[in-house]
Amino acid sequence: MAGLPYVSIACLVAGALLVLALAGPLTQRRWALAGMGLLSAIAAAAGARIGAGLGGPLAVYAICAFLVVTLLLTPSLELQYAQQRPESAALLLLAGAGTIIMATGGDLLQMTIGMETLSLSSALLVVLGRGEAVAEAAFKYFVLAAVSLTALIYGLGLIYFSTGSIGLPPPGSAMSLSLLAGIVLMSAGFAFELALVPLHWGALDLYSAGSPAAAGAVMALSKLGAVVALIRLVPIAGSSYLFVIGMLGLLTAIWGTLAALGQREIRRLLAYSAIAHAGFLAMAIGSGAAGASAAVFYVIAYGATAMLVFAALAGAGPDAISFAELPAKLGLQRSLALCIGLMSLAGIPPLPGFWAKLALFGSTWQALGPVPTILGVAAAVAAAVYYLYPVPDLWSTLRLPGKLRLHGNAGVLAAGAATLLLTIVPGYLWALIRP
Amino acid sequence: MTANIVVLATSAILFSTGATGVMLRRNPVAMLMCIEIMLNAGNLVLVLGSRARGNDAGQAIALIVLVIAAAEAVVGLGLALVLFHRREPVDVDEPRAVQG
Amino acid sequence: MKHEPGRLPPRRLDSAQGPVPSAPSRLLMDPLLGPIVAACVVALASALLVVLAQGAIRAVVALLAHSLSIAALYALLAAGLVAVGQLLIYSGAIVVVFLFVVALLPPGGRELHSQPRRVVTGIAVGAALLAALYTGLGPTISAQAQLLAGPAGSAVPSGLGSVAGIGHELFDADKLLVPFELTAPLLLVAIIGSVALWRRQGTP
Amino acid sequence: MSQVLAWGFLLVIPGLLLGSTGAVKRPGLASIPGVAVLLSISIAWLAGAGQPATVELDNWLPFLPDGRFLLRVDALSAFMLAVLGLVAICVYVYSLGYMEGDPGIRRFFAFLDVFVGAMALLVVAGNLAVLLIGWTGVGMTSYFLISFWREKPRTLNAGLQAIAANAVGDAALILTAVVVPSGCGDLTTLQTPSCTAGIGGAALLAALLIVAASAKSAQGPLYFWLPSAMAGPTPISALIHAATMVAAGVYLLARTQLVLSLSPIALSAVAALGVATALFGAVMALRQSNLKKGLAYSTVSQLGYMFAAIGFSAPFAAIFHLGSQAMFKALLFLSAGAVIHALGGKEELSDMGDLARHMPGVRLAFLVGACSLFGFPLTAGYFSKDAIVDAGLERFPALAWLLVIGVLLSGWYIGRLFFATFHGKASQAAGERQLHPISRLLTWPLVPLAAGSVLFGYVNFPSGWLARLLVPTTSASTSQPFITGAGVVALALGLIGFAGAGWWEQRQARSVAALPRPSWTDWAGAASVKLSTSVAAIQNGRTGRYVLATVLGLAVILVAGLKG
Repeated sequence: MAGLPYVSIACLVAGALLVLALAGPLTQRRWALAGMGLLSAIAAAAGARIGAGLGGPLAVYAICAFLVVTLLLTPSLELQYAQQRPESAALLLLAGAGTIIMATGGDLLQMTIGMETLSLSSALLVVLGRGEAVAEAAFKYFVLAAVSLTALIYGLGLIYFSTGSIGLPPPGSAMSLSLLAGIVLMSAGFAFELALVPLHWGALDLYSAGSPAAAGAVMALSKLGAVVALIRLVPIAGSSYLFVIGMLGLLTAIWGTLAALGQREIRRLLAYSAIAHAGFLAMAIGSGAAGASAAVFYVIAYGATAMLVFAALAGAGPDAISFAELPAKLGLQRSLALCIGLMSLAGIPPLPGFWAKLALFGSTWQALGPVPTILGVAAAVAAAVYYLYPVPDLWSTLRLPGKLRLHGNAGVLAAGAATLLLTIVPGYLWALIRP
Repeated sequence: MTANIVVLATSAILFSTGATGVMLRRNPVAMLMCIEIMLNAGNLVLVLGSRARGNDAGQAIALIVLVIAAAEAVVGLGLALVLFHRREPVDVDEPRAVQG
Repeated sequence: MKHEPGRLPPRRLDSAQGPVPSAPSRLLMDPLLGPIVAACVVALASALLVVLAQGAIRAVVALLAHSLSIAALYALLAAGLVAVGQLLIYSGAIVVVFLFVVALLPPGGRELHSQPRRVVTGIAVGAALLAALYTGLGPTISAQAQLLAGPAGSAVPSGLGSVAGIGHELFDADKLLVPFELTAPLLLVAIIGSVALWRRQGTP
Repeated sequence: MSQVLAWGFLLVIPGLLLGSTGAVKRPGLASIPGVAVLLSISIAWLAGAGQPATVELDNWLPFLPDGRFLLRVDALSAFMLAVLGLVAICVYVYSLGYMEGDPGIRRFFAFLDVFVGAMALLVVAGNLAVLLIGWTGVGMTSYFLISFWREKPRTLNAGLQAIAANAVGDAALILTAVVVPSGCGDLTTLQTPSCTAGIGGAALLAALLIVAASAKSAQGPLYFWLPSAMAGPTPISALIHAATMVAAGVYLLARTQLVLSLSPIALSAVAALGVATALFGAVMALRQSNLKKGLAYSTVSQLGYMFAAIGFSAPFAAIFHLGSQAMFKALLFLSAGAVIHALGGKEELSDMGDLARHMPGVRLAFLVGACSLFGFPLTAGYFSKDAIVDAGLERFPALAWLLVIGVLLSGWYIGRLFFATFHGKASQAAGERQLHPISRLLTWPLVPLAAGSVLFGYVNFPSGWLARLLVPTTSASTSQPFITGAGVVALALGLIGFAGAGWWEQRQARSVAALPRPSWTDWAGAASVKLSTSVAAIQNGRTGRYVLATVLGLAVILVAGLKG
């Protein structure tokens, strides 16, 4: 069962254990905690080449990059009980390990275990946060994740029952109906993690209730893991199922966009927009081989800018934030970072979100046909209306006094650096995906 | 081997019954119990596959799934207790801080 | 793994001994059919009870019955070790934990009544799921009789479900060792989670 | 030199950095040299020093059919850069006075710099990928500048209207960039058989380009955002919403004229769209009670003339008129801005009247712009409008005569605005009005623009110099007749309209204040918010509903996957 980057997973789990073992002294020293987590994430990235197979070291690099940004945010993580900072860091590292397993697992059981690790740690990461809503959101997410886990396991059972093996069936293998049913059930389970309509409910509430740092990490990690898993699984079921996924993606994109248009609260807006992005990703996945590269490109670009947005929001408090309050709550630098992030998510060139959209629609035009593509493009450009809604208010913070401060903004800077890199040399990432 | 057919049908019905239970129940703990039924349905198919294929792997997988189910139940009950901490008895539809 | 395979699982009565009869006759000759059907009926009835029981205590008891009947079913399906695991982990641990939680809850976990509309839609959607599953499984179910009645599929190897066989599967690096090891981070998450949730509960 | 011009969009960066970081005390001052350099290089290029050139970086966006970073400098882009540079410098200087004391002045100039950079990139873009950056960039800056005064009511709404209309155009252009066959995307080779071989062929490409252009240039049903865009500061209205950005659609169609000419239906559609919008804009301009909105509808109408020229297969005429419109419309807006500034921000015609005594210079500037607009003989508008009508008489005579009739309306509406602003009686409230003194920074920029409004036509008359220069890109005919039958009629109608407006304004005590119409965009906006709220309300937070929907979703996906 080659394909799993053992070293990376071991580094992350060891990091989690270390953080827990030193929980006492680390509770007060926030930056030491972040540094320790960073060490293990960087070690995991360095070890990614060993054992990495399908999904490649690229997915591991991206996951580790998301972890790095989120770990830089742990000092400003809003917890109900501040002593639980080490637990949160450990859960974060384990969520990263789970994502790696989900994305690169050598067989379907490994991928299932990975997804379960990811979804359990996501729910826990969020429930440790401050505020009234987290328990409710985490429980909803958990129940729905459990339902999708049962779908995964039932699907796994059907695949095993039909083929006698839990390896990924080779593409083009003879399809009995029960095998197809198994693959469909499993992909539906992974689609939950992607937050595809009509399986998006739990993820939606989790994204909007969690503290920004936790929500951003959960969002970026689960999307990445789900995309890579689906890219590996869905094409096996054949072109007609690819089309079904593509259409579900279109539905999701339209749904998320419609719901986001009227939102006047930043976190809920981002949650709905995450649904819309899941739709675009599924459209790419449904476009087959050409779309797969676009989907990976999209999810990495999206993850980078989503991390930027959530890093900018981190520390703004657990309550709902209306657009008008944003500048005052965030201050100069975070407002600017939020502007850039929102513009990228809206698909304003030359930011990465725009490149991602360009990469996407060529393959959907070929595979899904003109009408879905035109509808998808319409949803994509309509997103500009809601993403850019708060931006004039944010720009008006340019009046606010403020100097560039590195302390406390490390997460913003790291995510900003990633965004900048993708802005200037998008082709480099593409070359990594598609050598 | 009509037994295979019977067991396969049973697993499908169990899966749907469990799902119906998750939909009907309003008590978080009861919801979790119904999820356990759904997990059992999946495990049953694995064991059945092991018998049909004459292959031990299915049973080994079923054992691993039992571990997953245990982890799931522990976390789920913990989260349910957090919900119960404030309200009694808990209706899962009642807390609606996140919506819209 | 938590369950030490201390003793051999009950050996299953092997139906594949002797020459393979023709398909129609074998269909009638499955000697375990009766017990399997009985276990299935119990499992289904107890599951229904879990769904419909008023009050959580009854549901837990029904879940216990369900778990036991599933364990019996495993044993009948030549999966002795899994049956033991089911007994230990499910009946012994999970259901008991459920019982504790229900007992801990203030009014015994009493449940509000569901409105009729909710019941109707719930059952309708459940039926829809069953119908969807049937689209996938129906042909298999009808084909299974033919497929498995043939000589190749019918023979259940005599060693199936032995501790040694499952051990080989679980601890062979080329088979299931990796997923087996990967349950470690999962269990770690569960441990951290339960401790952290307890601590979160304990603070004002 | 061509290389420098290709990278000219980077010239705004020093000003942007110096201005926005506060290194230069007076914001905006640092930006002017960069634009001045851009202007002088482009004029030098046009004057004969430059050769067409391209800049090419391979493999920049490898996922696109044509992912090169391709810049192209030729006569058309150099001409556009010169127009941009000239108007931009005037607007910069003007804004130094107009925005003085505004707390957001640094932000204002930063946006202005970004806009000039994006517009410069747009016109030197060699392929669709680069074009998209400039295209979306100018749209976004336009939004930020429309919503610049956030505390004023409805500015955000107006900006969102612009974003929504621009999004339609962006969508069309994104589709164009991704659906062309592999290797295609160069704007000059889009019409080659290998590039029109995809689904839909040339007709699809033409349709997408037309949609993109009409969104940017406020044509047809997508006109709505331009009048609302007047919520922004007046210098912005002059630069972005009159002279440069809104003309980008015309520029794009002129650039890709050969694609359109592969599809006769597309050409007729553009011609009809242009004529219809020209007349509609003129009628709407007659009904406005707000000075800036009147001018905005006039812009819509003039852009309609340019679209008609594209449809008449006369891209040169379109570009020629684009140049003169940039001069006289910027002049009109800046003069109007001076009036508004003097009145302390009042824009309604009812607050004006009888200003000729107080600001004779501004009145003269406005008059020059107005004359150029309706085609007073020997002004810029006279030549360029004639070129359009001439081309139309060859292809679609009926449409061309409609345009001639449109000149009557042009004369009337601009006359109405002129006389209502500077003559007529002041309203009673205006009796004790205090006029702010006008800084010289507001009046000096009017001089070059007024000169341009009068003299611009002579770049092509009688020598045909501009036409010869643009031949490689627009395949223009170089002969420019001095006088034609239709031209005389148009001239007469324009004079009648202008004079008639003056007579009408003298008779009426006050110009009729048209009520602001409820626009279908408001309705659409409210409807979309309502739809959005109802979709969001489905996420009602009930766990039971969520589980139900999830299980149903599982069943549906299962059936779809198995039966699909």
